[in-house]
Amino acid sequence: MLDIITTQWHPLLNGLWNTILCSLIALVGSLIIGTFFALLEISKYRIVRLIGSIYVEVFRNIPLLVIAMGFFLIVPMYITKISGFAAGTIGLTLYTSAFIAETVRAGINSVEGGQLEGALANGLTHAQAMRYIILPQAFRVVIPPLGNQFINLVKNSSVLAFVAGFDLMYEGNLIANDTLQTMPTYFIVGVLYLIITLPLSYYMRHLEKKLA
Amino acid sequence: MQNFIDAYSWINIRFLLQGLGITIEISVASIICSFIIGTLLGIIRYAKIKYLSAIVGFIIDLIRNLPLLLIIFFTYFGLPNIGVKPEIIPAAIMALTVFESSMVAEIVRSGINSIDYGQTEGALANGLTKWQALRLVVLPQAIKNMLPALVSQFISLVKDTSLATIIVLPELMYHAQIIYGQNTNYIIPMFVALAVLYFIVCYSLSLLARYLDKHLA
Amino acid sequence: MIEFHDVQKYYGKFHALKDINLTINAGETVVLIGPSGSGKSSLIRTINGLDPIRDGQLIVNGFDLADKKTNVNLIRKDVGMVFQHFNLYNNKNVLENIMLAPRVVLKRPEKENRELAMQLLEKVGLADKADNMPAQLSGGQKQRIAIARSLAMKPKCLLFDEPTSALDPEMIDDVLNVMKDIAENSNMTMLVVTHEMGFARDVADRVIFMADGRIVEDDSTEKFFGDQPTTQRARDFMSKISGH
Amino acid sequence: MIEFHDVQKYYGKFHALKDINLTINAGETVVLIGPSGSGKSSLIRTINGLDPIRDGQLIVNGFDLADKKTNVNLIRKDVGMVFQHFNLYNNKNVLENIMLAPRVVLKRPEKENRELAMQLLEKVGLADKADNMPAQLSGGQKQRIAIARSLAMKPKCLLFDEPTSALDPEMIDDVLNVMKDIAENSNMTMLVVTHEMGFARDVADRVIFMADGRIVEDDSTEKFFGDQPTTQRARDFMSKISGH
Amino acid sequence: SSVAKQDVLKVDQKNKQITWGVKADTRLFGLENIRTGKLEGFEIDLAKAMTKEILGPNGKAVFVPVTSSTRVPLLKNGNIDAIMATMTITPGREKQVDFTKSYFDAGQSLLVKKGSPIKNIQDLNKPGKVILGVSGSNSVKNVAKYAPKARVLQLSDYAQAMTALKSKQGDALTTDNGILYGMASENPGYEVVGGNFTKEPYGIAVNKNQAPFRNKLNWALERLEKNGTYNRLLLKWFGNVKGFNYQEMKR
Ligand SMILES: Nc1ncnc2c1ncn2[C@@H]1O[C@H](COP(=O)(O)OP(=O)(O)OP(=O)(O)O)[C@@H](O)[C@H]1O
Ligand SMILES: Nc1ncnc2c1ncn2[C@@H]1O[C@H](COP(=O)(O)OP(=O)(O)OP(=O)(O)O)[C@@H](O)[C@H]1O
Ligand SMILES: [Mg+2]
Ligand SMILES: [Mg+2]
Repeated sequence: MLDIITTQWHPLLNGLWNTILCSLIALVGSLIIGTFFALLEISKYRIVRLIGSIYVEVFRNIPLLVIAMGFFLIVPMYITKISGFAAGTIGLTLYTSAFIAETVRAGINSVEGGQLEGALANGLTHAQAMRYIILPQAFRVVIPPLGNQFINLVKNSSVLAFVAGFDLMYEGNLIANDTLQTMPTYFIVGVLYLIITLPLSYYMRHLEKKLA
Repeated sequence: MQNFIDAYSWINIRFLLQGLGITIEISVASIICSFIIGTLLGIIRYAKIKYLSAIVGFIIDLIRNLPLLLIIFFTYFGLPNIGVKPEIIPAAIMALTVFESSMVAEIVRSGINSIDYGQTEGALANGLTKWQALRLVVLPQAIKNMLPALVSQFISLVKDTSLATIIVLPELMYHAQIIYGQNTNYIIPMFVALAVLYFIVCYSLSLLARYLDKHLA
Repeated sequence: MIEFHDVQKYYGKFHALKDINLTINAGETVVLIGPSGSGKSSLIRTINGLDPIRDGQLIVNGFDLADKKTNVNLIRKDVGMVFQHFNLYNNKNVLENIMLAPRVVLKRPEKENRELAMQLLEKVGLADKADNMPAQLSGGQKQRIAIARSLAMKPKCLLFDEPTSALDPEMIDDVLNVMKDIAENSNMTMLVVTHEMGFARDVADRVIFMADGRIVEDDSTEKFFGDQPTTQRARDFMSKISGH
Repeated sequence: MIEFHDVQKYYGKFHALKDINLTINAGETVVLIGPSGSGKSSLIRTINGLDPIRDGQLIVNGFDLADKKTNVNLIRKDVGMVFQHFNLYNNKNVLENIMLAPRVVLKRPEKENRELAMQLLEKVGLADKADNMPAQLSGGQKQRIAIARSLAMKPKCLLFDEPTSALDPEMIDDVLNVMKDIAENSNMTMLVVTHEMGFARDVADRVIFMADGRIVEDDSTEKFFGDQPTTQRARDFMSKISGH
Repeated sequence: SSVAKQDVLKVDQKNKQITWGVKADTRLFGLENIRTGKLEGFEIDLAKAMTKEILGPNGKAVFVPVTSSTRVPLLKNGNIDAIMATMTITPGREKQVDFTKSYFDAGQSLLVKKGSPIKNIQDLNKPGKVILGVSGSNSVKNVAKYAPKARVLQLSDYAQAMTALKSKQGDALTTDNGILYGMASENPGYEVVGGNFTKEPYGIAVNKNQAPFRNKLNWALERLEKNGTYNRLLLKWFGNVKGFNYQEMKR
């Protein structure tokens, strides 16, 4: 096991970096897109709500691997060249955004109706009430579930391994195949994932307690 | 287009559906196991039993924070080191159960916490013990509250079964790979078929959840 | 100021307000009472367009609320509302609660906005709580902040929906005193749903009694409390709530 | 029946109950009043062990609550409690709410259990609601069901924590009447936190006034309402809440 | 573990069966027939023949499908006795497992779109060139040697790599020529170029310290080569592959 670390630290670190990078990009992207579709889902207009829920249902009911493969293999045939990292990250972003939309929507619904009414009666428009009062409170409520989504996102970034995205799992697979020391390699890979996700999940639990 | 027509020959579709059968079989088994085990673990965490809750919590955290792919590896290849040598299907069910139970445990814990503590106090003051209050009053309400989260988790579980192709579990994804192993031109038709089949299964699950949500009210 | 003409309101099939005819003049203070479910909240909430009406005409401050083209935001600028459960913005401190709407709706300059907010805090006796979050206040304090928040918009009219019924008894007077002050020392039009009969007797110009979605009595305060109410319904109700 | 000897209670560092000494005899009806935060709920909740005490001795029905070895479940069988927010089991209908504890705790035979439950529903005037879910009841109805649920355990003692302060005014009497009936027509020991002075005057044997975690007054009802309360604190408080 | 101490040959002879780890998704070598559910391919036939050779006519070959990720752990855990799954003999791998002598001498080549400027491996040795391969195969390691300036993308299976080539994710696809010719025949717009630039000898992998078993496998292989069975299987599976010179591979 030690020899894997001493001889393979370079690809491992490279993989770790790509995993972190992909996760961060996908996090920001899926937060924005997810919030957008959450707002569509609670719109007054039926047709807008329908668009929102079709998006969410499609992306959350298809395996991430299929989505990422779609971007990697099909998009370049018809639209534009795209690297495995980019294809995987986009796929992960869209996939996660569907879950985030659901989470944010639940958060908005959990803010008591009185807050919206108070703001409306105070003269704010619906949009202003959303922006200044409802969304800030909704986000506070959804921080713990969002944290869990983020942890899932980090783990799901291992889909990059299937589209040659040079992430941690990809490098791990290569090392395992190369050295044939499968278990030790995946053990190290597991520890590296835990280094990202464990602190995150403890921080989330801490936040959850603080906000409760 | 010809590729699609060839790829969707009846014999291929039948083979895909066989894979789907295994996917569903594994999913159902894992859902049942992880619901039972996850609920128990969630209750243990909620109950704050000395040492036990902390230990269970630590293990749950460890498992929750690892990619499922690694859990599958560790279950299938690690268990033989302690003398258990599971077949592929039991191994896949075990791995999924281990992973999903830890997710379910968290859902159960926060589901119980979401029930107004007044319900517990009412039951205690009424003479029920802590466990009776939990079992008869709090848990039934919590389960209704957790239903959406549980269903999302089980939808993930169904999709996650595809990761077990890595240990050559003959489920849907693996069967698709075998089909496009015959002819590389079948790959895109197969991915389209995968998207449709998984969507149908997962979406039916969320419809079921919506139905239950309405009728349990 | 406020005119109801044959207003009908439904929740789905449920007929919540029936044939409402009512005029409230500028500067009047009107108290609205009636049993639970009689439609008091429904009535008051139609006035600033929180709930829509089905039929009839409802003119508030010159705007017709029955008309779909009316911009309710324009009405709400001039019609403040105070709720039973305060509905302070939980994510903002006291000062921000008061200053938000004038800033984003009226675009009032920041300095002027802050000065007015501090004056209002002074008026409701809570100048020292300017930096507190709502969660750090008692119910009575929250409600006084909610009143200050409404006043900051300089409305022509204030609606109160059971402003004291979620309060501990010893905090009720603080809130009622603020309301009395507004009623007596400004030209505000006020419509108050409350069971505080002492308050009604002291400051109301008129008392309206509702039951089953209808206005059953509409008397001057002297008449309502001096003689007894005209209808049996109102008399029964009064005897039930007296003392609580 | 209930004896406090130098009881101290803390929430973390906060000293919530200070030097409580109090004896309540079997069959007595005692009303407990005091400003918000004075410790009334804390005191009442220690009696059936919902909140633990730090120091002193608390003997309820012969059991010592300060002793960790005491099985609180045995105490709770004989000490019922009614909460401000009812805390009915949301997942069970009215009849099941009443029958659950006797069935699983006392193992009362099903037939007898149902008969008693129906009798109690009759007594609180809600026999027709047996199959309703709690969500389908008004506040006053919920509270009467909560009382019936407590009575079904045939307790020796009943604790009430502001049973009417979450209710609409016209529903308060229904609940108070049920409570009066119990106080007058049974040998129940009752400890009631309430601001309903009419109720206190009519049925209480004693009135206890608390402030800042201490018992400040402990008078007979005649003394408390007849002369004025002894302390200035209590007099101030009484003048503030009178009329609401 | 206990597996290491057992003499696999003795156990297998007693049970009258050998458990082989084989490919189930690779055409020509080991692919599941979806009509029958049986595995088919050169390696499957060869493994069957070797089993009979070693255990006699009643000997049974049991097949366990493996992937490049699972084959070695399965071997080490004793789930399988031997790996025959297009596994190239390399010095690095010999540290972990023992190989028999080669049973198939594949050569590594390139698949490109017809008309591509790329004619051989040297054309790929430039910055910006991307070579596609399948993860876990030895061929991708070789490319790194022959074309160090190119970038290598490793995908999970041949079909994905082929599709990635079609969607221009790479300039060429490299792997063993037998597989490349198979893919070229399905995709008329593509051709194999540059000849074989390495030898890829496939070996059967067994656990360390199983010399008797390995020797027996070598012995069986030689017997099959001598009695013509080997050539017959070669003809059966590679005789019809366009562009593939099976004559050269005869033993
Ligand atoms: N959103 C709603 N959907 C359906 N019915 C409603 C809704 N809001 C109120 N109602 C019904 O309309 C009737 C009038 O309700 P409203 O809240 O106006 O009464 P109220 O006089 O304010 O009562 P309270 O004193 O309890 O506040 C009631 O029967 C109530 O159940
Ligand atoms: N769980 C708790 N943790 C910390 N402090 C608490 C807790 N419960 C009550 N307190 C504090 O203890 C004091 C007494 O509270 P208690 O609820 O007994 O008052 P009360 O007299 O019942 O008031 P009210 O009339 O508002 O119900 C208060 O200052 C309160 O803030
Ligand atoms: Mg109302
Ligand atoms: Mg209290």
